[in-house]
Amino acid sequence: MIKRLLLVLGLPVVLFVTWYAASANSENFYAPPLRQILAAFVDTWTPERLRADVLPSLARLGAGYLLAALIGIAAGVAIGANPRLRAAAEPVLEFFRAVPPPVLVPVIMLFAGIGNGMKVIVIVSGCVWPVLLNTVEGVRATDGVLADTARAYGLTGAARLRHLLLPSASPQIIAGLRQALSIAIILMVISEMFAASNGLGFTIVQFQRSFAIPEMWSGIILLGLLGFGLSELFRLAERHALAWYHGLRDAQRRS
Amino acid sequence: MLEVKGLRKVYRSGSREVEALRDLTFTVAAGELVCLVGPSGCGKTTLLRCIAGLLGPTSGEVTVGDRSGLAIVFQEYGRSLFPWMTVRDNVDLPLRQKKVPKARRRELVAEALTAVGLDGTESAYPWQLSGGMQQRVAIARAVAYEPSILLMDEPFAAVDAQTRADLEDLVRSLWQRLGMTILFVTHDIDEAVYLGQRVLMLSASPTVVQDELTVDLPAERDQLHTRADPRFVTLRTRVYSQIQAAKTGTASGAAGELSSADR
Amino acid sequence: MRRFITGMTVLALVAAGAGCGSSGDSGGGTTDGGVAKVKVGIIPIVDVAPIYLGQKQGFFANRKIDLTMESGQGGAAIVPGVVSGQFQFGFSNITSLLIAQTKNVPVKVVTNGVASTGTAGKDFGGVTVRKDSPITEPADLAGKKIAVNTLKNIGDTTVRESVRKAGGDPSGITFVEMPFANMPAAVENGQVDAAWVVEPSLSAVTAAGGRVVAWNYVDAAPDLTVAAYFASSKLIADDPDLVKRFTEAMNESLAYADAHPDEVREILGSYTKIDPKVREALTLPKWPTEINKPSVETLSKLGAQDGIFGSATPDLAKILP
Amino acid sequence: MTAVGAAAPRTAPGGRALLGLSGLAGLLVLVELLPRTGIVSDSYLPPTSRILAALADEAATGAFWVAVGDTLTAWAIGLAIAVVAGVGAGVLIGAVPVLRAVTASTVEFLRPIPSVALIPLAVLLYGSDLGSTLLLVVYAAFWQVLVQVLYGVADVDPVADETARSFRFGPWARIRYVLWPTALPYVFTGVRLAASVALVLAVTAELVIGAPGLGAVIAVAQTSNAITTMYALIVVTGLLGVAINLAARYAERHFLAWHQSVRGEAPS
Repeated sequence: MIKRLLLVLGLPVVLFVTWYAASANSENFYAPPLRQILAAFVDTWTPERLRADVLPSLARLGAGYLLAALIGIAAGVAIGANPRLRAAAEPVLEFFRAVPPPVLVPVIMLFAGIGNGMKVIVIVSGCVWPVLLNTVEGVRATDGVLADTARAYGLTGAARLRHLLLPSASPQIIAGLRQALSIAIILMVISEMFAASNGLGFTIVQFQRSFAIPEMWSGIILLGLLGFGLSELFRLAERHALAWYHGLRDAQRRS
Repeated sequence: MLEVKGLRKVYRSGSREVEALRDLTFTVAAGELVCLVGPSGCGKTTLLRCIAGLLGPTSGEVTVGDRSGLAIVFQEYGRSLFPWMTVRDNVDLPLRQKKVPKARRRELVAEALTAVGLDGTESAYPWQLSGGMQQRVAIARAVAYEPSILLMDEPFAAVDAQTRADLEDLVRSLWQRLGMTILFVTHDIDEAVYLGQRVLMLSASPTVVQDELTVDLPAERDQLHTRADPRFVTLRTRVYSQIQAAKTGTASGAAGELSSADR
Repeated sequence: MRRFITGMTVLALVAAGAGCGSSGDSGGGTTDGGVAKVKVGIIPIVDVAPIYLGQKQGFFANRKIDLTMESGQGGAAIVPGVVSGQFQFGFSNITSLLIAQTKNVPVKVVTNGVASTGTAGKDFGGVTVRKDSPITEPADLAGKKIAVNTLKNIGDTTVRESVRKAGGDPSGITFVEMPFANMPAAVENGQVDAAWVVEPSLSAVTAAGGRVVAWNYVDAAPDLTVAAYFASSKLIADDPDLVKRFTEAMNESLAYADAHPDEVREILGSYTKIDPKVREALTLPKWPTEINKPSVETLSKLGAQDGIFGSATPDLAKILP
Repeated sequence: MTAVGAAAPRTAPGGRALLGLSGLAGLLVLVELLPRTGIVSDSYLPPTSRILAALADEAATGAFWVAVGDTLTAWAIGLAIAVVAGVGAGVLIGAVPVLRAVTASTVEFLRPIPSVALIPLAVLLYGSDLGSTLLLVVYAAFWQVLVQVLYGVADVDPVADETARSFRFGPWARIRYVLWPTALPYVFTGVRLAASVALVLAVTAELVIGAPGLGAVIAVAQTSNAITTMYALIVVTGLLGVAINLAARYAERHFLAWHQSVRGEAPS
């Protein structure tokens, strides 16, 4: 137990101490001592600040991510289950996926203005592709025997979707959702860097513009914590949702 | 009862045509257990899929009465069970689809699992079970469905010999107890003779019914004595020679299918 | 605990990145046969036309300066580049430089960058509204939603001053940030009540029938100095000769640009993508060589009034030449 | 193999390509018609023909190709650094169990940190130079490679490793003959994922920071109100992305033809 704890915390502690010591006497304007950054962190990220800046960011992130997941899965199932549609849509989808999402920000601003809607659309526009393409792949790869079994036992329409297509595509869908999550965080920040009046990305840029360097660093650290926290949440959710899949894979590997 | 009349199936891909089934006609009486044997690649699976309604015939017709009274067990047990559902849910799902009331469903599931000897595995996932047990789940699912006709597509081709013998006996005992019609497809001649009341022998592709044989072995069969019975040996020899004849007799047709399959 | 590793790795990567970054570029400022390689961080907008024109005219080459322009998105991206020595000189608006000064960022202005024309009705930036807007004069802007390109900077402080001078109360104005290019559409769609735009977006608004209701640069101070070229204190101390040569070349360029508007319109085509027709018609700013110190004092006063410097007050002596 | 399932309409390869082309053509026609019919204002979305004309105009200028070159340079250098660092670190960490145990928590923590968090930092350190772009590209692409390599190393068959040990292979030989061949498909997967991520980050850095490249040109087009040019440039970034994807997949298939059957993409 102690050994495990040592392994988990050992390196982080060493790195932290090294940073702290190495930066203690830093004269560099842009790399202030860690002591200052920590002090700035405590001063900057007060509960009010979190509510005023982090909460709106998270709300937009959540809205955009969920919307992208819904659209991606719905369109992905439709396209994946229809070979002709898939053949027609594939090159177009490949193209849209390859467009770096941030370059769409100026375009989306033209259509959607600068409000929360724009930021949500930006997030959706980037997140939807990995979900969609993975869903298409997952649905397409539905096992033939399983599909026959479902058909022989009269599973059609909604039941087929719910009991066959979605669960059998779920490992791929979740892989897509995982990719989408990191893209969503990136786009949340980027959409706030372009035109915003609150949000985590906005605040960090504001600190940078006003040369409040320790505060800026504290924002970067907060963003890192946020990314880490969300990915841990995702991992928990995935472990629950895909328990059967990991078990199946382990069973296959053993045999 | 099951009636197949003039069944023909041609696969088309592009300009190529492959005739899988040429002209099949046979009937299976209600409550009968009939085995279908034929050389590999003779279109047994195609036939079964046509009967199950998974595939539309090119011409001819299949009469099965009520299709919802039809259940099917595939060879690939690992791929025919829903890996994201427990054993119980796998057996239960088709019943839910049939809108069977909940209490009755619970009864049916429990009975079926008991019948195949899987008590106590309800909450396990299929992949936590051995291959033979997985196939038992698939059989339980079919049995719980209370079908009038049960189609089995080489169900024991992928399990080990000992398990296979057990499962064969299981099928016969379930059949005797529940009195449903069973069409059992296999490439194993011994299995066909051991299980069936009647054996239908198919030719090589394009397929027709080559011959038909009534198995006049006693209804009570067991692995040890039945297989040692001289009558069993005679019957299996006859089936064997017919299959051999089917293979050599239509060798050119088989080659044709091969060349079009490797495109 | 583990949160702090973030920065650590960042530092490690930064070190790694620095290693490869320097291999690609020869460090600026090194003299090569007497010719100094100079990188200038600029924003690719109308305001910096003189430096491109001066480069074309050979004003820099004459003084043994081999000039390269590097574009950054806004002054905040350029100041760090200048401090770290990536750029020898940079272009930034005065308010950003004042903010930097209050944080003791070691930079100092070397010469003027761009100035307002000082003429209401003929300036290169102003507060615009849609043609059917009820807003007709600066005082009407009180309590409205106004777009600016950067919050807490030169735009909002000068717009507030316009409203204040017209007798309105600027405290109720909501400023929203968006790129100039999006403002014409935002004004047209009513996403904002008004927008502070500069050329070429100003031309786009007026072409769509929009009206200018306030000339905030003109209202803030006569002949307001809007932006300036600056260098790091270190460079000014270490290589005064280079700074002198650059300043001279820059001043010559500014004067030349001011005197040759047609050539300015021409050179805009080389580093922006402004439509040629718009280029012909847009209002050019003024490029005097002298910094208008009273106007900088005004900006400092306005900034302090609006609280953009926090509790500090800019020390003009430290930032101006 | 059950040779059935043929009941579903199967489209010939030629037909597939045709359908794909018709899909693309549909998109082009749609973008042409939307502004022309006034459903969408053409000052927001110019018709296809104008975008293509703008694209042709751009392609005729040297500056455009310089920008494409800058973007691809940043992409290539960043990707190369990330791959070398990722593979090196991955093999080292994977081969030494103690190292793996010690770094696991740190890797799990650093990986999800969004690379854009580093934008302000990159700006402060490098201004709007190539260095800024590289910092972001390397950071984002590095994790893709590292994680895949770690998966690959974990996939080493214990029997193969024990066999190698029983023949008294040294650590170096074990890496060379057991670990590396097993991990290779994962390395390729990592490189393929990193290649697209690197492009996204390169363009993002240029767009947001102003470092030279296509992203910066898009920003200039935007500030100049040159909407049509902006669309043309966005199309170019998309095409670059498609090209990089195709090239990566081709390379993977080409080099791993012998391996394809055994590899599975590990979740990243």
